[in-house]
Amino acid sequence: MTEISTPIYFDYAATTPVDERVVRCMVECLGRGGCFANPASSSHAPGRAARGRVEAARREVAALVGAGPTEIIWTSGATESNNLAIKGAAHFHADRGRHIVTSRTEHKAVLDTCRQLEKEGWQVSYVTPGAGGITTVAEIEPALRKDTVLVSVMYVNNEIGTINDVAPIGRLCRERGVLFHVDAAQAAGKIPVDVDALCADLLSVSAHKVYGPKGAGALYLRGSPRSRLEPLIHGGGHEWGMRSGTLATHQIAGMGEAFRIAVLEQDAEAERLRALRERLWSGLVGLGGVHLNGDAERRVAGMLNVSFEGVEGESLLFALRDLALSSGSACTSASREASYVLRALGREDQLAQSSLRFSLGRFSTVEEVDYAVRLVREQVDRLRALGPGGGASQQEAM
Amino acid sequence: MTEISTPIYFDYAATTPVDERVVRCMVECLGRGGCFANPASSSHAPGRAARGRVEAARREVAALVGAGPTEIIWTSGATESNNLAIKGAAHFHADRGRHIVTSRTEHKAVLDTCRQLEKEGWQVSYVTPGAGGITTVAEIEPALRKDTVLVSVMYVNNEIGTINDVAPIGRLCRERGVLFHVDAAQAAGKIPVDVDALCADLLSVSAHKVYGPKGAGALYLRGSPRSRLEPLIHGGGHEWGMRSGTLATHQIAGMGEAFRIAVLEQDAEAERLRALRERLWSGLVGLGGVHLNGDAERRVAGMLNVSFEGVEGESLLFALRDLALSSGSACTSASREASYVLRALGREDQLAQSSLRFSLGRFSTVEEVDYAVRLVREQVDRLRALGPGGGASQQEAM
Amino acid sequence: MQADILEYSGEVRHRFETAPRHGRILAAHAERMAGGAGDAQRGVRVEFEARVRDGRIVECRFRAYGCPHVIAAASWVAEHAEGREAGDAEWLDPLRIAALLEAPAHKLGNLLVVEDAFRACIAQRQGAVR
Amino acid sequence: MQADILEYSGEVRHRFETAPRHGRILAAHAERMAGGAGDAQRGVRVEFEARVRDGRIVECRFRAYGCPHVIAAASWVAEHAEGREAGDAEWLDPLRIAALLEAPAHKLGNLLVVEDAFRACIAQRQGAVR
Ligand SMILES: Cc1ncc(COP(=O)(O)O)c(C=O)c1O
Ligand SMILES: Cc1ncc(COP(=O)(O)O)c(C=O)c1O
Repeated sequence: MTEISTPIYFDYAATTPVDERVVRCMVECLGRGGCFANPASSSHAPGRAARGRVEAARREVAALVGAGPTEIIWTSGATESNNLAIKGAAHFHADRGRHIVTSRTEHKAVLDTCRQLEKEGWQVSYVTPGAGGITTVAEIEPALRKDTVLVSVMYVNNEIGTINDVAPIGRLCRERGVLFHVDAAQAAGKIPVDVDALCADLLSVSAHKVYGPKGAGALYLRGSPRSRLEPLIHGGGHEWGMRSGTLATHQIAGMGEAFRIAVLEQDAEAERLRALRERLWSGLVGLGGVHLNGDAERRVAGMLNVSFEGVEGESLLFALRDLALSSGSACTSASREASYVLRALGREDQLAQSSLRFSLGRFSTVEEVDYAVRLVREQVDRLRALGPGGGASQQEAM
Repeated sequence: MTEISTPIYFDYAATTPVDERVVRCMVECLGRGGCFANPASSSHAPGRAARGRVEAARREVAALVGAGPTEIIWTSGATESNNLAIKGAAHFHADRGRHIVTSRTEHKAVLDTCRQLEKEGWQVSYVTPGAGGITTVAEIEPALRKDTVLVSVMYVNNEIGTINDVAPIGRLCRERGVLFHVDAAQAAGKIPVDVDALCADLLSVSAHKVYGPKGAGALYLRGSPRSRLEPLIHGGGHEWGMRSGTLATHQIAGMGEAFRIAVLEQDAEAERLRALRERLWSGLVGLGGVHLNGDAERRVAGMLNVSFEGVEGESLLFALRDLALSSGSACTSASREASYVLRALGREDQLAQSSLRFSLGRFSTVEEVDYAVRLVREQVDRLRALGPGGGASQQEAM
Repeated sequence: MQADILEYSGEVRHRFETAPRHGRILAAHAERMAGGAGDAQRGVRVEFEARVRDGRIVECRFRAYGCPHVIAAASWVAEHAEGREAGDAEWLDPLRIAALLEAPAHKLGNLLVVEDAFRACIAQRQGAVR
Repeated sequence: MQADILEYSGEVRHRFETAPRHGRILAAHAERMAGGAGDAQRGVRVEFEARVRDGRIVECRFRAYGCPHVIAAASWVAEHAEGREAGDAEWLDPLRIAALLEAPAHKLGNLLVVEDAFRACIAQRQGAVR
């Protein structure tokens, strides 16, 4: 049996630890003895060696999403990729129309970007996902207009783990001559991602969701560098002028290695995680008054979002502090707000407020899952007993 | 005597290797055993530990520039910092005027950003630096107008290493109620930087010029978070809403450690580098027909930009391929263009084209400098002999 | 969520874990006071019960749905209510409780619900007696 | 600068390092041809000298200010000029030289200066003889 050390990490959807193989690859690009030169320093061999690493990584990332290497633009993460995709396409194609379609359950990096474009005069339609929180053509099609230039739908939702029906949306967009952006930050490395199968023109990925480093991401741009976007960050003309700034060799090499590993291991990993998730779910459901958020079938392997009747969210989190997990999305938890995703799904307030997101990953074990089940059962029982609906007091029961 | 391994790195101004102490600090934040959680994951202890690292690093970076911690906004590097400072201030204060003043020898991250604002309707005055390439109040003052909202002047020039007279420019801006931005990417860690002494409202720094990681930078914003900028990157509201995106703990912790070390060591290091640079210069000047670019006195310790009469730049670089150095700025060498900085200084074409930037750093040694001097003398002599002005042929001399 | 959200004082941790004075009271109708405030749908619901003898609270118990501060505050109030005059709520100062629990400012709203619940409890009895 | 800028073919490296046929020619005025093209201020200056006997170039030398491709091309031209008819420049094809040296497309302009310099060299003699 594995030793369990607490807190047990159940927050792989917020971020992942960097895989040891990736750490090694990053460290090779840092110190004096390593490949530390500036990849833009084409005037000397160390600079060209760094450029070589960057381009090798570009091929790995391109391979994971089925793209050509020149279609990959390095960014500082999926937040920047989403901003670059949406603002970059909107500004570049402003003459074709000023209407965008997206969904209410997108990541804030999409929603806040759309809000900014609204301030600049664009119109944005935010559709409500269908049953189980899944966005399909049925929601998107009615929202399309003659002046729609861009549709942005995430592949996998970061709070509930559901898989949207993106390929048909992509085909619809292509028919209508509308650009299609997919935020694949939570999909890459978990399920197959293929820009052609999705008919995606733009697709965002992030390294730190795939056992790579935080602060590294990429944007796929179909047809790049012939096709263009308006850059967010100017200066120096790196990345075909679409994203300037010194390329962070170690970050990019790490992302490349992480994506290389993902290509090799994601199928087996998904199978293992699915079994763990099912074990977790069957352990929790026995409590009674436990609700699964999001479709039960169309979901990535490692993610489980559950709401508990009769327990308050903050107290639940505190009672479960031996488990590192999040209520709502960690990515949005820098701001204080109830989960807008669960509200969009129509969850009543109490249940939305008492949701926990368990996200399992590469290093999760059966023992960890079993520990979690025991602890959650014990603490939910205790907190329910403390509440107004609760029975005899603890003291009197003694 | 130290062993010399070639190519010898003389391109510390393009980027520096990451200091071992910094590498250790970064690695602590990467793997499973480390502080890898998402700093935005406030719902669990690992997330709060990561946040703790981020905030400790913020204090170190703030300390190096004499700022308060909340005045430091993390970015992906000085390119982004410059974009955020200039576009962010221009957009936020658009109602106060649409005129910006900067100099012709700024980094592309400033110049290209200003060009973008010109496309959006701003007016920009690009002043030519004074004698020795140094920008002073004498150049800036005549360019100020009633509708000037921002002045942006770099502290240290990245191609020639000269130190601009920024503090008086800052005082002038304050008197006139104009915002003052300083690109301090090449100053931080080399000379003291104090936002109050400079009267700077905005100041950009980058980790990878200071033995920290590439892809990490910061923007100082006076009075933040009360004072505001329009963000470039939306989504999630990190960094008081001014820069969204998952914070890269290892990058930030590395930057913090690099800046902590710089505070302690920069004076001694500058002294050592000054001696090395003088040794290099006296070795080269004996060749004859060698010109120092930029003021001889007002310059950072480790940088020497020289032009050679009678040798062509590309051939010189190739002949000196045992030395990793750059002609023009590596940061701009992703694009093909002769040095606009030397042209702005009025260098004739041949000399501008045959310039080499030697930049020394923490790991440079006397032996490396002596090797470089020998090699440069030998190769410049050889190439001059090959040229039309050259004397007898090699063959005939035999 | 705020970075400080799970940083609780020792007092809060102790009361959250052990929940002193949690439970119900079995008492004759004449001796019993009970009341509550808040709504779980909005995140806080607190209920108090007390046994009164000779105009004084001899025993007080709480039940609470809410954050750890709410649970801790309800526990503290139940404990400190004992021995006091049944109609008295003047001693109960949410600001003082907030300070005692080292609760952040945004929790004050929740603590007011605890006060309301206690006032509802003693008001009910006052109503019953008059 | 482009990433490929310092990646030179073996041919270029060899000629750059050893500069075969570099130098001047000491010859009687009647046997000597000389000419050049380009301007160092613009980055390229190439000069050729040759000794001619019986209408053929018996010896040819170059001097060059320019990038490694220019130096290599000038060296190659000087070498291959020897033995040819003094007035002949038809064999000199810059595109072929570019291919031979594996020079990138943007270097073609520089190679044309090498051709111009050779043509200037032989033109001068033609002028002198007529
Ligand atoms: C769906 C989704 N999009 C975008 C992001 C933002 O990516 P990053 O953290 O790389 O900025 C995240 C998570 O953070 C995410 O889950
Ligand atoms: C003066 C100056 N400003 C800005 C930058 C850009 O910084 P970064 O490489 O962190 O994007 C550099 C160097 O790259 C620089 O030298």
